[in-house]
Amino acid sequence: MIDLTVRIGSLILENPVMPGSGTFAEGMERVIDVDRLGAIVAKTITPDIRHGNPQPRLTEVVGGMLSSIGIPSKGPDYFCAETVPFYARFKPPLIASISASSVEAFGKLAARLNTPGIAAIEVNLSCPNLEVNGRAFAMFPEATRDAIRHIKESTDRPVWAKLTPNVGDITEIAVAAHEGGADALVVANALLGMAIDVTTFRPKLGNVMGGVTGAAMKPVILRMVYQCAQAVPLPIIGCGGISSINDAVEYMLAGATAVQVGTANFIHPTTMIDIIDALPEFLRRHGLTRVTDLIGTMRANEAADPSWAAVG
Amino acid sequence: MIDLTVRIGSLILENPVMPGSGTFAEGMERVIDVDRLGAIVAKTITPDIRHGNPQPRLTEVVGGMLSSIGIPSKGPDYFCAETVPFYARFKPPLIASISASSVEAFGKLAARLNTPGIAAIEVNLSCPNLEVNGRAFAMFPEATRDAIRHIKESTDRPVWAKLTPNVGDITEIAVAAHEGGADALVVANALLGMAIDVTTFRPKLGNVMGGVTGAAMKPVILRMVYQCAQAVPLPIIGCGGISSINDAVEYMLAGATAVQVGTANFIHPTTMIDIIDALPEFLRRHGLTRVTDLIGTMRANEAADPSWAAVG
Amino acid sequence: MSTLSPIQPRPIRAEVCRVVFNTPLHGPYRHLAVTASATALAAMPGQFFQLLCPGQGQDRHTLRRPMSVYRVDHARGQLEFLFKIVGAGTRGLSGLAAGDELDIFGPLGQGFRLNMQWRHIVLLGRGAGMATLAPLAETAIARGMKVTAILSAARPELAVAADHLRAAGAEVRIVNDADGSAAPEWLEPVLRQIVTEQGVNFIATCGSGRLLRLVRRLHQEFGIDGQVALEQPMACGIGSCFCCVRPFVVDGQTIFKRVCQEGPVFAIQEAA
Amino acid sequence: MSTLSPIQPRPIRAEVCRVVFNTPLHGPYRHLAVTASATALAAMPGQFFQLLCPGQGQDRHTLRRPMSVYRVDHARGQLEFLFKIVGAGTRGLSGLAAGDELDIFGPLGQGFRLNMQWRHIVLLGRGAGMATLAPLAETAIARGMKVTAILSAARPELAVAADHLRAAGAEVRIVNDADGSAAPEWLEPVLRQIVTEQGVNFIATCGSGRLLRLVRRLHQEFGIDGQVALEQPMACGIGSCFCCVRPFVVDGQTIFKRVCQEGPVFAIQEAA
Ligand SMILES: Cc1cc2nc3c(=O)[nH]c(=O)nc-3n(C[C@H](O)[C@H](O)[C@H](O)COP(=O)(O)OP(=O)(O)OC[C@H]3O[C@@H](n4cnc5c(N)ncnc54)[C@H](O)[C@@H]3O)c2cc1C
Ligand SMILES: Cc1cc2nc3c(=O)[nH]c(=O)nc-3n(C[C@H](O)[C@H](O)[C@H](O)COP(=O)(O)OP(=O)(O)OC[C@H]3O[C@@H](n4cnc5c(N)ncnc54)[C@H](O)[C@@H]3O)c2cc1C
Ligand SMILES: Cc1cc2nc3c(=O)[nH]c(=O)nc-3n(C[C@H](O)[C@H](O)[C@H](O)COP(=O)(O)O)c2cc1C
Ligand SMILES: Cc1cc2nc3c(=O)[nH]c(=O)nc-3n(C[C@H](O)[C@H](O)[C@H](O)COP(=O)(O)O)c2cc1C
Ligand code: FES
Ligand code: FES
Repeated sequence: MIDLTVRIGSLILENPVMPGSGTFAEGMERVIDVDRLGAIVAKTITPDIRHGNPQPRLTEVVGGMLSSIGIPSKGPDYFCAETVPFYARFKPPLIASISASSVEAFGKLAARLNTPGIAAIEVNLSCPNLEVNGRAFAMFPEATRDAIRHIKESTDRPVWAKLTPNVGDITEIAVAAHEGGADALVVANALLGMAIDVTTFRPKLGNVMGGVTGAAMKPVILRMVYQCAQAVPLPIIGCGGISSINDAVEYMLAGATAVQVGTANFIHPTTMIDIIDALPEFLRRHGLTRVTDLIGTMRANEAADPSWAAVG
Repeated sequence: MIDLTVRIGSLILENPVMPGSGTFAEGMERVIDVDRLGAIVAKTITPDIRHGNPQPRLTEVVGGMLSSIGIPSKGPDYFCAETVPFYARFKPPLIASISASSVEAFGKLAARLNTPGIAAIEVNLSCPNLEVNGRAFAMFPEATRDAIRHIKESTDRPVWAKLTPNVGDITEIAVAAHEGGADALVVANALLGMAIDVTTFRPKLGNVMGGVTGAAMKPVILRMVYQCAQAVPLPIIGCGGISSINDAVEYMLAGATAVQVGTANFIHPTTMIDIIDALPEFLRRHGLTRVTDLIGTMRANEAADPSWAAVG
Repeated sequence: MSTLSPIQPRPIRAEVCRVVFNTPLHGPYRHLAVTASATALAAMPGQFFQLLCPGQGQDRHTLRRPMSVYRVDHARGQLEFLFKIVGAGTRGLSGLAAGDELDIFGPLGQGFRLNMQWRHIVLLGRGAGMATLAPLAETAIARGMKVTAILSAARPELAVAADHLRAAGAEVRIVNDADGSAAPEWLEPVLRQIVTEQGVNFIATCGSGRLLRLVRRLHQEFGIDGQVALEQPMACGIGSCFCCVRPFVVDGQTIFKRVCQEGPVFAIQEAA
Repeated sequence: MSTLSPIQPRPIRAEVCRVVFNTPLHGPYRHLAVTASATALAAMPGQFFQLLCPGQGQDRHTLRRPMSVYRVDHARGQLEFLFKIVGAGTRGLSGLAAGDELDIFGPLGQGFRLNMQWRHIVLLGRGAGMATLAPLAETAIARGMKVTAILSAARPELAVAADHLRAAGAEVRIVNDADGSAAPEWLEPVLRQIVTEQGVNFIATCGSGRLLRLVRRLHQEFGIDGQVALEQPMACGIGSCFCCVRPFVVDGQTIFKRVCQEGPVFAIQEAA
């Protein structure tokens, strides 16, 4: 028997695979068997109602996409009245994702979500901290710690801190989130990028800058997951460019306990199910019985010497 | 007449295209007409003689490569005795690239290179600062400022500060390099990444982590060039994923005065010449006469509304 | 799904199909057919699929490409697309040969809504936009409606789907830029004449902002129902990503709707 | 170049060639020929090209792939490669058809160094490694040397280039894992017998660490010259990137050399 369950703090998931926030929505139950997911992560909501960023919101880049959606949000009332009941039909735990522009607002929003049907709260720390310098909370250890601490005081749900990769040393932020009381880390959101149309000399995104996501970012985010896993004892949910069983395993070997699939959902809508389907066979092939046997087991001191080298 | 010359501080280049350090070496004169380049940037040297990192040093990633060479170096004596005379045969100015593990050592190495045949010194600030915390100089504003200032005091050559993209806010570092007296910025070196072989559970690089380079990184580095161009009045040399005339132009529109081509040299060895060949026609098509007309002229406030939208 | 929702929405699938033919038409157009499952063949006029276009040579693209259903051939179990080669994705599509695989995801979005009372409908399409309108002709004619199709193109020989529409029983008119007949000054009187002389219940349009505005004027003046199929760059195609939004005016307020989910077909009065 | 260097090194070019044929051989092997310029046709045995393998389907790779010159057909102006399909790049190569384009970059590296005094040389190659050694047979035979080629493979029918080598006039022996004849215990005595009975001036090897060590032993014992063609993942292929280094023992010291530049052919005594 192969055991795919993983434990994220107090929460036990049937398997380690879930969508990245904002890359999965109502309607996907028409495509895949949602009950098979490890968890459902909802799109980030903000305290207020927002339309999101101007168009165009999307352009393609090598190995991925560049998008700037700007968190359109119908607010917590809609979320509790519509989204939570919608997902209540499905077995996997629902993770709410929240964003706010001050520590105070973060706490209030988390408190508002203390309603049945929400299993954990993922804190999207990539949003601008308007009280301090307008830059993302997760670019600064103190802001990260304060936000997480205040949210922890405002809810009894497990709190996952979703970090931004737009930092010099992600471990400083990981440590701060841990100190703030985070139950898990999600590593990471999108790298900030831009693109210019050389015919019109205009930015390709209405917002000029946006997030680069997809396969191209995998090596960078994987490295951050590895660094965080060395730095803090928290479960880590890896997220960045995962599009296959191999990518998911790579993240777990680097130290992730679970994984989120984002952009790949748009390319192969069954990616998450395909990964879940392939995991038992992968484990069997390696003589393992539990998916947790993969976590952090990269053999770091034995770099691959290409086996095909003519000189053995 | 189309004018391709650009000015990097006191240095005038015939055109804005040059190789990224470490991606061009003796031997390329057998492939391309080296005299046509805007400048020649040599591989980074260190004060000591170094073998570089263990193997494997290379793996492929989506849209680019992941490598960990570790700056093998034959030291400044070899450089002055062999490399400088070798490139003296060619017209373009030679830019020496230097790396060291302390502010002191940086200054000494720069002083050692006060020899004819070296037109400017590029400072590779991605190397670990062993005196402080073993992390790259260019991750910290103070270390950047100190190193550049000390180098400026040690040489009368123009000094280019090559920044690392592994930071939260690249403009802080750009400002520090400017304060230290840098004559130009090179934005940027490689993003740190890693990859794991899911068959053997071993890291794919001998050094575990390495630099991700190539087309996949372009949106991220382009964004940094744009941010730096807003933050400091220095000429910026854009470097990251440039593989075509369009990429080069995109960087100049974002604010770069010149560009460096790295990984693309490995894929299409004539990339630099192809870009130089294509620039005049590009400018003509846009009714421009000087390549400098491109610098920073992105129309930031007019995001591209897809021209093909059914609703005009 | 743990419990059934009251009205079971139709399933949507990503499936790997076989190419039956991929015929070059005039100019940059191609006519592509694949064998598909019953799920895919349930596609309605105005709905679309997200095609996983293969790469070709040094072209590299990542996302799927949206393509309207051009025709459903229930007898043969085939789904047909008509596309224009414009970039990497459609270049890749154009390289497909009979027997090759193509991964399609759909059917997606809200198609045209036909009212069974209508007697005469007009299809007003420009360029590849006509590919989106074409299946409407078959459906409407099968229900006894008269269909007039006005095909707008840069040059007359570039008009899309003319033969197909004629064969389906539509009255086809081709207008073009070359002789000026596609210009609004010329087209609007023609259309007004059709409206006043023949009576028109409904106009569907796709492929041009000018045509959209023309249909809106006729809607406002004569109360003719109108629907427009819109386009927008898409990532997911199924409402998850909010990349494909466009502004719409609802009750005097501008709101964003997802072209892939609330559309691609919208009532003419709301499309801003 | 401003001034000429004393000995003008040969030029290296990236050029887009036409595929003449791309023939499936036994198992995973393919034989590929392209028309090429005089620059490319100047390639010497042991030199290689960096091929810009096309992408195929969802395969995505970025870098060129190194491939040894298998044969230069001066009469037809063709360059030939023999390759094994192992991953994305070689899969892409295998999809090329006559008339397709292929961008090749070379000739690169240092080839085998033949001494005109030699009378008998042995080629000892495993798998696709034999493709690298094959052109040496033609050159040596043209210079009146005797060539014995020992082809090592998993199974006898997987031996590479046997017919080609026979046609060139080499004496071909096939050893394999299936019957144990490729094992060092079996192969070493056979080789020693050839050395002692026939006299051997030179052994070239490629494709296996065990064969390399075997040749080194014979070099040490009998003073037979030996050269080995090594492989290493490559980015630039021309000495710029230092990705392809391997450790070598020179004067008792381990130093790194670039396989693409100082190699791919190295003297047997220095290859660590
Ligand atoms: C719902 C929907 C249905 C569609 N149905 C059809 C159809 O039936 N037949 C058809 O031919 N096309 C249709 N399209 C358009 C089609 O999706 C695009 O042409 C396609 O995505 C272009 O991909 P590409 O990779 O070839 O071009 P890209 O490389 O993405 O773009 C190349 C160039 O073409 C431009 N371009 C991109 N999209 C379009 C477009 N829609 N029209 C004109 N220029 C464009 C880009 O701005 C760029 O300059 C539809 C679009 C949508 C949203
Ligand atoms: C100088 C030189 C000359 C060469 N000449 C030839 C030749 O004449 N004929 C030929 O068939 N090959 C030759 N090779 C090997 C060839 O370059 C590789 O097989 C090729 O790069 C693999 O590319 P890929 O994208 O198909 O596989 P990748 O996707 O890069 O790799 C797929 C799998 O194959 C493994 N692999 C990669 N390279 C090799 C290799 N060299 N041998 C066995 N397994 C490998 C990888 O580790 C991986 O597991 C040569 C290599 C060098 C360095
Ligand atoms: C279109 C789009 C919308 C996203 N929206 C959100 C969001 O609302 N909240 C959030 O935390 N992350 C959001 N993300 C980030 C993803 O959850 C994920 O972190 C990122 O895409 C990296 O994973 P990937 O490379 O697998 O796509 C979004 C990403 C995309 C592409
Ligand atoms: C193999 C390799 C070696 C490099 N060596 C150096 C180096 O010695 N010094 C340096 O400053 N940058 C070095 N770089 C970084 C490049 O100069 C360049 O900044 C980086 O590759 C990004 O550009 P690209 O995306 O065009 O490759 C190296 C990059 C590669 C791929
Ligand atoms: S394309 Fe994703 S919401 Fe429409
Ligand atoms: S492959 Fe670049 S130095 Fe050998």
